[in-house]
Amino acid sequence: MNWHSPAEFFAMGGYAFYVWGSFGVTALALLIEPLLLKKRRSEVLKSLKRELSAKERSQ
Amino acid sequence: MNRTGSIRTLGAFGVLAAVVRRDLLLALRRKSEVFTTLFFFVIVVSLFPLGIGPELGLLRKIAPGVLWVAALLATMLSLNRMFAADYADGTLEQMVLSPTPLGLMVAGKILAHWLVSGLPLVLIAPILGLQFDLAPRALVVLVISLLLGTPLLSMIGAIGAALTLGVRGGGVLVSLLTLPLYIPALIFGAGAVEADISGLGAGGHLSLLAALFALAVFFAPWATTAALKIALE
Amino acid sequence: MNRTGSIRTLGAFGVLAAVVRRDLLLALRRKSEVFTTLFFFVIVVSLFPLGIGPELGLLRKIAPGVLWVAALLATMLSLNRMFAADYADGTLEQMVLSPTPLGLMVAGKILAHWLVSGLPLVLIAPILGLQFDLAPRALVVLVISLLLGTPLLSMIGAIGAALTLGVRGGGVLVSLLTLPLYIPALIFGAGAVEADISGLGAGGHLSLLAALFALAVFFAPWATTAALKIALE
Amino acid sequence: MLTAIDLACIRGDRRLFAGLGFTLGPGERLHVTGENGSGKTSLLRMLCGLSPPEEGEVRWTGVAIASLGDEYRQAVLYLGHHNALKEELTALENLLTTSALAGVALGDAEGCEALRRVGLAGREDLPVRFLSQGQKRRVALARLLWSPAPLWVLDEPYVALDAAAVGWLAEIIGAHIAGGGMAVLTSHQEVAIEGGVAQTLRLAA
Amino acid sequence: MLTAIDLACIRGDRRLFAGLGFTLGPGERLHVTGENGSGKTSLLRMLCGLSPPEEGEVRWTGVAIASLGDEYRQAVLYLGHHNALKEELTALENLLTTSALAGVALGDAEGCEALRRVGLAGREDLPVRFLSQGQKRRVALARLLWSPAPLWVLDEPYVALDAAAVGWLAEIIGAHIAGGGMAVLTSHQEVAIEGGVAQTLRLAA
Amino acid sequence: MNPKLITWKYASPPYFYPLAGKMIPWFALLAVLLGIAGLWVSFFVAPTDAQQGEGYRIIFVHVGASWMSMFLYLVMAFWAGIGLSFNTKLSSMMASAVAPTGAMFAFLSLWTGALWGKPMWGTWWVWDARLTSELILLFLYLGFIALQAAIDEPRRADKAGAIIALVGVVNVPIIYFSVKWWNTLHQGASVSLTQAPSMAKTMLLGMLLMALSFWMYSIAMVLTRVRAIMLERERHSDWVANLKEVRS
Ligand code: HEM
Ligand SMILES: Nc1ncnc2c1ncn2[C@@H]1O[C@H](COP(=O)(O)OP(=O)(O)OP(=O)(O)O)[C@@H](O)[C@H]1O
Ligand SMILES: Nc1ncnc2c1ncn2[C@@H]1O[C@H](COP(=O)(O)OP(=O)(O)OP(=O)(O)O)[C@@H](O)[C@H]1O
Ligand SMILES: [Mg+2]
Ligand SMILES: [Mg+2]
Repeated sequence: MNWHSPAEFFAMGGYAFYVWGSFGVTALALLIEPLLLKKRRSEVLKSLKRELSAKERSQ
Repeated sequence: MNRTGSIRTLGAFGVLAAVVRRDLLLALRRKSEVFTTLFFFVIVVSLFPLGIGPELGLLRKIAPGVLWVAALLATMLSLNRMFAADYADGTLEQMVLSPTPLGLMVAGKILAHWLVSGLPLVLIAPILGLQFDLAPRALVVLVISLLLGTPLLSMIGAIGAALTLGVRGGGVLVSLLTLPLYIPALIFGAGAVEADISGLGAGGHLSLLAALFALAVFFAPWATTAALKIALE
Repeated sequence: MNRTGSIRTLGAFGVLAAVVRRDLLLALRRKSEVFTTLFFFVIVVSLFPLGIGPELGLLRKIAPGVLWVAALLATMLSLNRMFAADYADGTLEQMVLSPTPLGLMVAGKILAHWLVSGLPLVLIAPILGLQFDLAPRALVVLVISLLLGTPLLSMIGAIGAALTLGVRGGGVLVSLLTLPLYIPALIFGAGAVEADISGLGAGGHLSLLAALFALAVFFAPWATTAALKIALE
Repeated sequence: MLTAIDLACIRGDRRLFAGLGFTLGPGERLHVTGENGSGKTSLLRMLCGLSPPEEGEVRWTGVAIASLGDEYRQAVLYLGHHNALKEELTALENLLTTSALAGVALGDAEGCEALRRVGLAGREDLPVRFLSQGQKRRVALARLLWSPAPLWVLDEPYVALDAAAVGWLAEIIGAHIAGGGMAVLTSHQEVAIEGGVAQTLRLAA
Repeated sequence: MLTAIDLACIRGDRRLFAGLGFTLGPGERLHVTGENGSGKTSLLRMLCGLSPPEEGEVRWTGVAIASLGDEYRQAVLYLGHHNALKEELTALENLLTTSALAGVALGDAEGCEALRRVGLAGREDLPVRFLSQGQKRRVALARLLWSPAPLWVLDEPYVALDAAAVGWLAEIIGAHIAGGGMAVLTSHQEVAIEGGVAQTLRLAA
Repeated sequence: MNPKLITWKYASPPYFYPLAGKMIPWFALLAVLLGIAGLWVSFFVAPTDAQQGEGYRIIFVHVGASWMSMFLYLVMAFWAGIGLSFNTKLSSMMASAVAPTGAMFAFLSLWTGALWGKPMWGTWWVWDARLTSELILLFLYLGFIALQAAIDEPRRADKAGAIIALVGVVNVPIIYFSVKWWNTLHQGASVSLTQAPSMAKTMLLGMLLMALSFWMYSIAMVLTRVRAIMLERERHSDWVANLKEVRS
């Protein structure tokens, strides 16, 4: 084990900004993408449902 | 149809807002548009190291000039679409025939142009500055100079864009007309950043830039309006 | 009317010649066009000393890069008019419907584009090179590199121009598509001049440029033709 | 009241017309006819103030339009050979913005209603680029429905329209004139408009 | 002989037509009618091979046009809503280059003769930009006069033309058909063409 | 059943849509598990680097992201090419679905590289061959995305995108070598990316685990996106209308 305390872990030997900046932004990007995709999907589904019910009403 | 009563008429600023809104809407609709001026800027800036070579010392020296020239070219490239489409499809005739003063609508179009083409450049410039290894203070000066400079470029550009309307092949002509007019903005803008880098203080250059800006606010809409009317005659 | 007998039909090369002739005629008619690409080139090149400052040593170092970047931007600016007008007014439909292979007409249009936008740059470049204090041998290398490089730029650009047809706001999009593809031409072109200046010999760079040129001759008309057909569907 | 006095038009080395004059009062319409290239479009653009006449003067309520400015522009609606549509905007957006340019604030509901009336129900949100030639013309014409301008200047309004659309357009123009409006129009098609007083002006080629 | 088999056209989410078929032989003409937006232009572009049909096939002398290529393009003359004119070039230059694109080498004399016939004598050397709307259309139509193509596909050829011009255009089309040619045309105006066999295809909106 | 139909069965949206739906959770799960393992190795197993201290740990995201950005470009061009030559809708949709994820990894490669460069080289950016070509790769992705976004007829967007993707793929090696040569010609050895030859086994393991995790993640994302694209494009077909997520 390289670390003796959480503080040391987070300090990353003085490279905290760079290491956490890299991992953080990467994690953020990998989290945002699925969320955006989920939103995209639910938007399509919503408009599909709206269209379908409009069609059924007109029939 | 009942054409009285219920119809509200728009005040001058209502029309101005409508013009700005419409142009922003158009820019969003042509989805790529907002981003492409920006990317053009980024790509042009990146071309220089490729053409010149990767020495950081040399690059740092030319950075203010390169960034400003690229901003100027990016603005200029987007000038074409300021009035050309409106002219081609007859919207401009409708604007001239509108009861609202044309100058106001022109101001709206210039504002929209800056929001779409100028502002994004200001926001991305610091990152590009980092690629050229500029110091943080120089970056701040860069942003301020662009914040004053890009609206100036839009205003001057509007005159050129209006003058070249209907002059076929105007796409390149517009650059011929506006680039010389852009030179003071370039000199003071890039000069401010350089002055800061070499420790001379950017204040003088920036205030000259501000003066140019004020001048253009009064002058450009008027000149553009005149040019538009001529184009339609 | 008698529609038989007397009518001659044109062979493939007759049509190619007709396309080139028409485009040159149009360029001459829109008088400004031939000169404006050129002036754009000249102005961009001259902007740098203004943005960067007058040290000759520095300028000499950046000269090949600046000249090549300017050539690239000037070519790119003129790409818009390669097909856009033909698309808007229906001429492109007529070309697609022509019995002559479209690839041939595309080749004609690329040739015309180079004659109007590329060749003048090659001719004026040595004069601009002198302003940056380049040595005579470097000037010769510059001209050769541009002579190989500008047709390459026209060919690659044709693909981008065809792809962005009818895509409104394509004016800037085309630069986003083509500028990255231009980079090898830029590197070898500017590299040739720099190599010559630093005494390394420009041969390697120039032969790579020639190889790219040969590749593009085969590839570009095909891709452009495909893109044009897609645009019209 | 629109008065044209002794108008002349020169294009290049051609004198298209000279000494042309007429008076158009409320409830009247003027049909400008003539062969291709006889100067109809040129005349209409002059009447709107888009191009200055070589000689003579156009007056609105007795005053030269050059000195009226905004006041006159408020009174005129011009529809030219071009449709003044943005291909990327939808039909509704186009209608709302052209109206806004003319100083008329339309809401979405009024816009949709107008589009429905010109037969574009269901296509309000389609970018105009996708519409057919006739449908584009209809979008441009939808402006007429809410326009408060008393003087309509219409250059070949029927072009590209199908027979049914020509029918209702003629009705709309008729109603406008019957309501005290004025219209100047050109057309190569013979279309009967009901109501109002008709004048005809023939331009010789 | 032009055969359309079971053509379908989808635009966006609209099915404009489906199962459309016809056969057009020498000496026949096909009038495509229908309201604005019913798909006439879309059909005509399909027939020329400009856009591929969603379903079905267009055949020329029994062979699918997709596999014919140049041979078919040589046989077709298409005139769309657009005039395909360059505004900066003169009427004559425009005519000569469009003909060249279609593979026909016209001399100045033949070009002038054609322009004279469409009523543009004296305007041969005027840039097209200066011409009136109807005159522009005439320049585009002048191409018909020397075209060796047996199949003419004309989308609203009469638009913007004055009555006299509509008259001679109908005659020219009639003569082409009487000479064993074929024509597919659309028009919202009723124009009588003499000679040949007429078919009508009505597209429902 | 017609043999051609069988071969193409899974290449048609109505069949592929539910299939993809079933696969997504598995790839997502794999991505998470591999990611956790990778992070564990990266932070708690791999030793501190002798020269770079803890700063080197950026390698664990940086290399994976860089690899994915390049690999995904090939995948995108491959599907675009298939779509263009065989006119298969699904292939083109795949190409459009890959692009944003690829662009994201290209961005991450640049970002993490820049954050690494500052402590190691003292500058955020140098105009080195690998860095420059990665930047251009991002531009190529963005060009593809912007072009497709600017065209609203999907079929046309597919084909136009395919052409630029293919032209780009021809250019990527050209760009890479031109940039490399350009750089080495001028520069001595002021900047060199070559890493220590004897890399600790655990470091390699961490890199591989993270890269695999990114790979599984990409598959999951691309499949999710392609499903959304299918729904958007085929909104008026019966199979979409009969989906239970639409019906409910
Ligand atoms: C913005 C800056 C950077 C960019 C765009 C970048 C880009 C890349 C790319 C594209 C690769 C994969 C290519 C290949 O494997 O050949 C890569 C791998 C790598 N990079 Fe970077 N990099 C950057 C900065 C750095 C820095 C600062 C370091 C370390 C000091 C670094 C170290 C590495 C290492 C060790 C690899 C793995 C090489 C291998 O095993 O193949 N990179 N980088
Ligand atoms: N520079 C010029 N030199 C010579 N003639 C010119 C010039 N500019 C315009 N013209 C002529 O002026 C006339 C302009 O006509 P205008 O467009 O007003 O016609 P119009 O009556 O609207 O015709 P249409 O029915 O075809 O629309 C045309 O006959 C044109 O040829
Ligand atoms: N993306 C789309 N979504 C929905 N409808 C579309 C789309 N693109 C085109 N359309 C419709 O397809 C039709 C195209 O018709 P086309 O241009 O062929 O008509 P036309 O018969 O030539 O009409 P006109 O007489 O007006 O020239 C129009 O009704 C148009 O609204
Ligand atoms: Mg007219
Ligand atoms: Mg039509």
